[in-house]
Amino acid sequence: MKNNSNTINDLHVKTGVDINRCYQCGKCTAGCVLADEMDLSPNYIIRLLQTDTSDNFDKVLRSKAIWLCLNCENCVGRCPMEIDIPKVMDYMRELSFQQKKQHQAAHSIIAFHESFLDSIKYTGHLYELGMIADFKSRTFHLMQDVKLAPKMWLRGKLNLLPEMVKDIHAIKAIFSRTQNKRKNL
Amino acid sequence: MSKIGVFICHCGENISGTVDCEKVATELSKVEGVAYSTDYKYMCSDPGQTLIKEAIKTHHLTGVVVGSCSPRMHEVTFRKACAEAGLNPYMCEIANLREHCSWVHEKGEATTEKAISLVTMLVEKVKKNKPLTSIQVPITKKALVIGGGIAGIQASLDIANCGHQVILIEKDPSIGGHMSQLSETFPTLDCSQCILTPRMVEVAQHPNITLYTYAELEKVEGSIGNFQATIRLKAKSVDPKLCTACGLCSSKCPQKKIPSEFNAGLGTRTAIYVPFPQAVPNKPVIDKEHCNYYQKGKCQVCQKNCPTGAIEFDKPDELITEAVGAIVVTTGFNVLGTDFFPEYGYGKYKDVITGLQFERLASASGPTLGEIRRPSDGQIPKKIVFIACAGSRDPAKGIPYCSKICCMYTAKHAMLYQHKVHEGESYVFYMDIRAGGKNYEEFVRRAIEEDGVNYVRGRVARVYEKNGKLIVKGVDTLLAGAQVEIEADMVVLATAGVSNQGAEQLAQKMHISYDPYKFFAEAHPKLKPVETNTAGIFLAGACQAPKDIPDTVGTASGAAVKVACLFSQAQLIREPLIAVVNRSGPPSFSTCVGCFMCETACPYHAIEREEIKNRNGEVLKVVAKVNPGLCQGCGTCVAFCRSKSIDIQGYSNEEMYAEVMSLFNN
Amino acid sequence: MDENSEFEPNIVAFVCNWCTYAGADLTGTSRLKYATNVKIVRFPCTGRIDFMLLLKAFAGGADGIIVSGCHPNDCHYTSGNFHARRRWMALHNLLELVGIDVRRVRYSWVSAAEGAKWADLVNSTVADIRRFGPYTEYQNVAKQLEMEDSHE
Amino acid sequence: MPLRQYFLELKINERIYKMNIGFYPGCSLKGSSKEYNESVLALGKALDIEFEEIKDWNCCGASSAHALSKELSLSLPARVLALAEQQGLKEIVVPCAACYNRLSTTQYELAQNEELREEIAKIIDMSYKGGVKILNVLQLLQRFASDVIESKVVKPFSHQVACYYGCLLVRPHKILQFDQVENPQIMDLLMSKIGATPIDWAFKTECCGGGFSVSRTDIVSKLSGNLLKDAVDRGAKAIIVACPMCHSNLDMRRPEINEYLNANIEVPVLYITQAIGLALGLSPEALGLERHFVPVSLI
Repeated sequence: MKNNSNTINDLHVKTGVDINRCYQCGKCTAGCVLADEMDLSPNYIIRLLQTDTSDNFDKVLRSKAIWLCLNCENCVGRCPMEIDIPKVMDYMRELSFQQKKQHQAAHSIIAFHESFLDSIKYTGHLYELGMIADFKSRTFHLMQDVKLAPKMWLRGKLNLLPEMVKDIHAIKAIFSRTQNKRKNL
Repeated sequence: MSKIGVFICHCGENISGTVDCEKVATELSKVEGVAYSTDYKYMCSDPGQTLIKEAIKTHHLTGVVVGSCSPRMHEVTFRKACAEAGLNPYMCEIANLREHCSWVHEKGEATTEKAISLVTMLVEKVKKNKPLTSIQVPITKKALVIGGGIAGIQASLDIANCGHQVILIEKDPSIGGHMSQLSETFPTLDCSQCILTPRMVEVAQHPNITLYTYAELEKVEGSIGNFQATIRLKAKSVDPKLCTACGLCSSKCPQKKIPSEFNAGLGTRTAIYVPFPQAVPNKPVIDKEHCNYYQKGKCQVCQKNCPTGAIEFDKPDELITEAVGAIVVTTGFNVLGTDFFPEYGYGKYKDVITGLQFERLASASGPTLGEIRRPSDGQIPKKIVFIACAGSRDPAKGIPYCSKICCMYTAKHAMLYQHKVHEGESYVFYMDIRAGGKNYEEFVRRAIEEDGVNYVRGRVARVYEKNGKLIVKGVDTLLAGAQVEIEADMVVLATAGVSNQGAEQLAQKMHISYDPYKFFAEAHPKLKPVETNTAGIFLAGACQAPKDIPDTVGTASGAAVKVACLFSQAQLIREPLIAVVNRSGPPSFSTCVGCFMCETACPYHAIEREEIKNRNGEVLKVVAKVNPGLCQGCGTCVAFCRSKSIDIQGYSNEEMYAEVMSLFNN
Repeated sequence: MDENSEFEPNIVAFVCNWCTYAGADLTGTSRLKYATNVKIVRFPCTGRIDFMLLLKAFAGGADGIIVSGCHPNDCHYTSGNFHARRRWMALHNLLELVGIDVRRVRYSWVSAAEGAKWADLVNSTVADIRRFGPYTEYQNVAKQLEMEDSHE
Repeated sequence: MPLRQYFLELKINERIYKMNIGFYPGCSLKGSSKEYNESVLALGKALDIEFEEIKDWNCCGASSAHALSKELSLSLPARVLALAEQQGLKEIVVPCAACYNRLSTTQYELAQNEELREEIAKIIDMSYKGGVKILNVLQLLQRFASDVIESKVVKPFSHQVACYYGCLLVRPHKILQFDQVENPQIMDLLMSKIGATPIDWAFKTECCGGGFSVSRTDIVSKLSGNLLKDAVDRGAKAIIVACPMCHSNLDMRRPEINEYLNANIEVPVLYITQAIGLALGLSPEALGLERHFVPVSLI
């Protein structure tokens, strides 16, 4: 069941993380703030990857857990083997996104990331109002936070117009040069 | 002119099956310097050996080459036979015609040709061989044992019971070591002190044992059979001859809040103290670092109260030198602190304790007299969590190795807790249960099945306090990574066993090797488990690696046997296959230029410096000299020597060149 | 090369007494077969091996050399094999610089339990050296030097 | 003597750069966390620290870029760092914990891997040698003000406070090398200097839910709620933070949190710069306190 395109060897080369060091003590999961929300616990994800079979690799790519990871780094900070799980999560998210294998429940999370990055792409900054609008249109969460925005506005926390980076071409160039890695953006 | 005898063995059919032995013998007889050459069915048999002996006598042979099985089999046999016929045994060499030739090649011309080459090589070597005599070293039949834990106690008693003198030194005021701190022992649950204290008393009373407590090794000189050990007897400030151990001094000492080492910090002691009631010797010492008099210059309350006037302040340490023939190192181990695990809250929360502290809580001689009570408020914990591998198998923060004893002592702790607190709940977070050992697995199963200890497979991420409870956040990896949160009253960390403080310095004093974790290294991990690479120095117990009591006692007796073996000989006889530095007459006295590359290369510190003086006593030069008692004959120095002044007997440059070059002379 | 297929190289093995010599004994005890071209010279330790001996052997007509001892950290004498390895690493470059074909020296570790590994080592070395052909370059140079020496 | 001259100049330079420290506000401080920006600048003024903003800076990509593209997540901060270097800044202070984390991570990754550094240089079309030191706001305060704050206090902030560091300030320790991972102390120390009593609590470095504020508000309510409850249970009268994400989750998401906890927690959340500013006598307006959702009733 070995698959040449997605292997833990690639993962090792691209992230520098050697998951074969993991001996499944579970300390990562024990301290994870979101483990109870995840469909696969962090240590289980590492175990699935350790098997190095395409089925299990795919299982991780299609999991909800990789999208729930907040990169709070609790796990790696306490890991006796210093396995950088957040880095593994980033790598798996990127692959999952490229291969369109995102878990359905991750839709709003990914939509947020896309809106966030779009905002940077076009203004160079995070343009919060624009981003929220974009997010709503992506998720159809039209009624979300309708009460929040006016309050923010009242407190001067919401800029109506985006503040633009002057050298916006530089930003666009960065996006286009990293584009091939992100076909969907 | 050499007269070499060549003897080719058929080894039944083992050699002659593929090698034409007759042809080998015939061809060899043509080699220059070969005076006699023959073949025979079994050279190692009595008639075969007689054949060699007769030939040596009849043909006045100066050297013998036997073409037979591996020298690792019969070199000793044939050399002995040669010696019996009056030939120096080191003039006999074995050509390996069986393992290296007949057994590994097919029958044929090439195989016979190779056999001829192999024998010829050794004929050329034997021509250059020199007669050698064994080295004899006198032995001082007295042993030094360093460390008075169970390993040192056992080794001392075993050696002493063999009839040899023993000096046992212990750095603390009493012998007993870690074992005296333990409550019960696995897997039998017998009381540690009950089985240990008789041994301690035996040591004190044994006519062959001289016990120095509060003593440390200062330095060691010399070599196997003849060490000179300098020992520092730290000033005890109490004259043991006058002291009657009435205890009045301790009860009057104003310094009462010193954390007791014996109770692993859970109790206190005074500055003048006996570490524990069963201490041997049972006489107090003054801990200068905490004594008011030594620190501030006044107090002397103990002196005023001592009815026999035994207190003697300001007496200096004493240095004594003892001649010993062997040394046994039994300095034991230490328990790792857990400050590097901030997530477990050790040091921050009083009720997070180490395994050793739990031993003291469970021990009848401990601060709670054997009741399990938590340090913060003295309450009996209703729920207790044991965390295994708190430091072990943790390359990131602790140590990478497994401390071996923790699985068992954690099972024991949980069991003791359940026995003492019947309604209590205990949890053990573990990664693997390593219970290899006689009755060990059964013991762990008993904890789980009979005593109802909850074993949870997973590690703990953190421990924090909330409303007087310790919240333990762990995981059960067997439930697909379900988080487990336990509100515990007490948490016990199975802290790792590490090398003792000062192990490195001690090893350097004695020139014994140690591993990256500062545990002492045995000469061979399997076949020489109690020897060091320095001849005459032996190891036992947890100074080698964390060990349980049975293993510790086993190695201690093992080391004692090694010492007894050594002492059973009238003199130490060693093979003369050691390095020598050439010496000549004036004006050079030696070609050695004194670069001492050999000294840096030698793993045994066998290279000494010798001054060559003229008649007026002026130093002409300093040259290397090999200590024959230390040299093990590896020959690394020979390859390092730039001026070819050092050579190794039995594998000398001349001999090896002759052997190799014989391959190309035709 | 066809002309070399019949070529039987002359190979010397310098081995330590404790690991590789015993490993080669095990090859025999296990009756594993290997080529007859290699002759073993027993040393107490690879640390003892003076690498001048290698040059001497090449000068004498050796086509290949095996040096083998205990695995790292298994040395009977603690560190002799490390000294040997370090010496070999230093010498390796030097030999290459002066034009000696370093492929003809095989440096290996064979333990007392690796009888099969010894057979493999011998067979693969013999196959390699057979492929490289007879080694005469250094021999010729050495002879030349000797002659020049004797003229002076 | 030229050598002496050289050292003299060196000293002068040092003084100049000490006064002028680079400043990277980041997007949050320009938008939803304006009060953080205001209070940092106001406090800087009060403590004679002059900031020089990085010109034409861009967003660091924060919590989103690394989830979708490693290269993008390194390129965006790399441009910021390269701009700072171009501008001659030796040190930059980054008040936003998320930006601090991303910039530091990028700095570390690029320093570790030359190949990667070249690749990123091509993407941003700028070179970055790696010479800019990145400071978070606590490091800035510790460095420039720990000895003067005490003497400048006019209105001691005498409340029990829970110092909340969150995850981004202290982890990964290998990269950030800031304070103790499990039990950081610097914020506690600074707060005690202005008269506050920091409490010992259990969630100092636990995650608040970070970037899930919009996409998974339920998770934020839960994580932030748990930690807020622990702080309040242990007697905290204010939560002190140094991260805009922590602040907005604990402050703006308070209704959702209270709903989750089925409680009515009214404890205010202050940036450390606001708390110190108040103690130094700065006006609530200058510190942007009126922008909070949960009213700061302590004044």
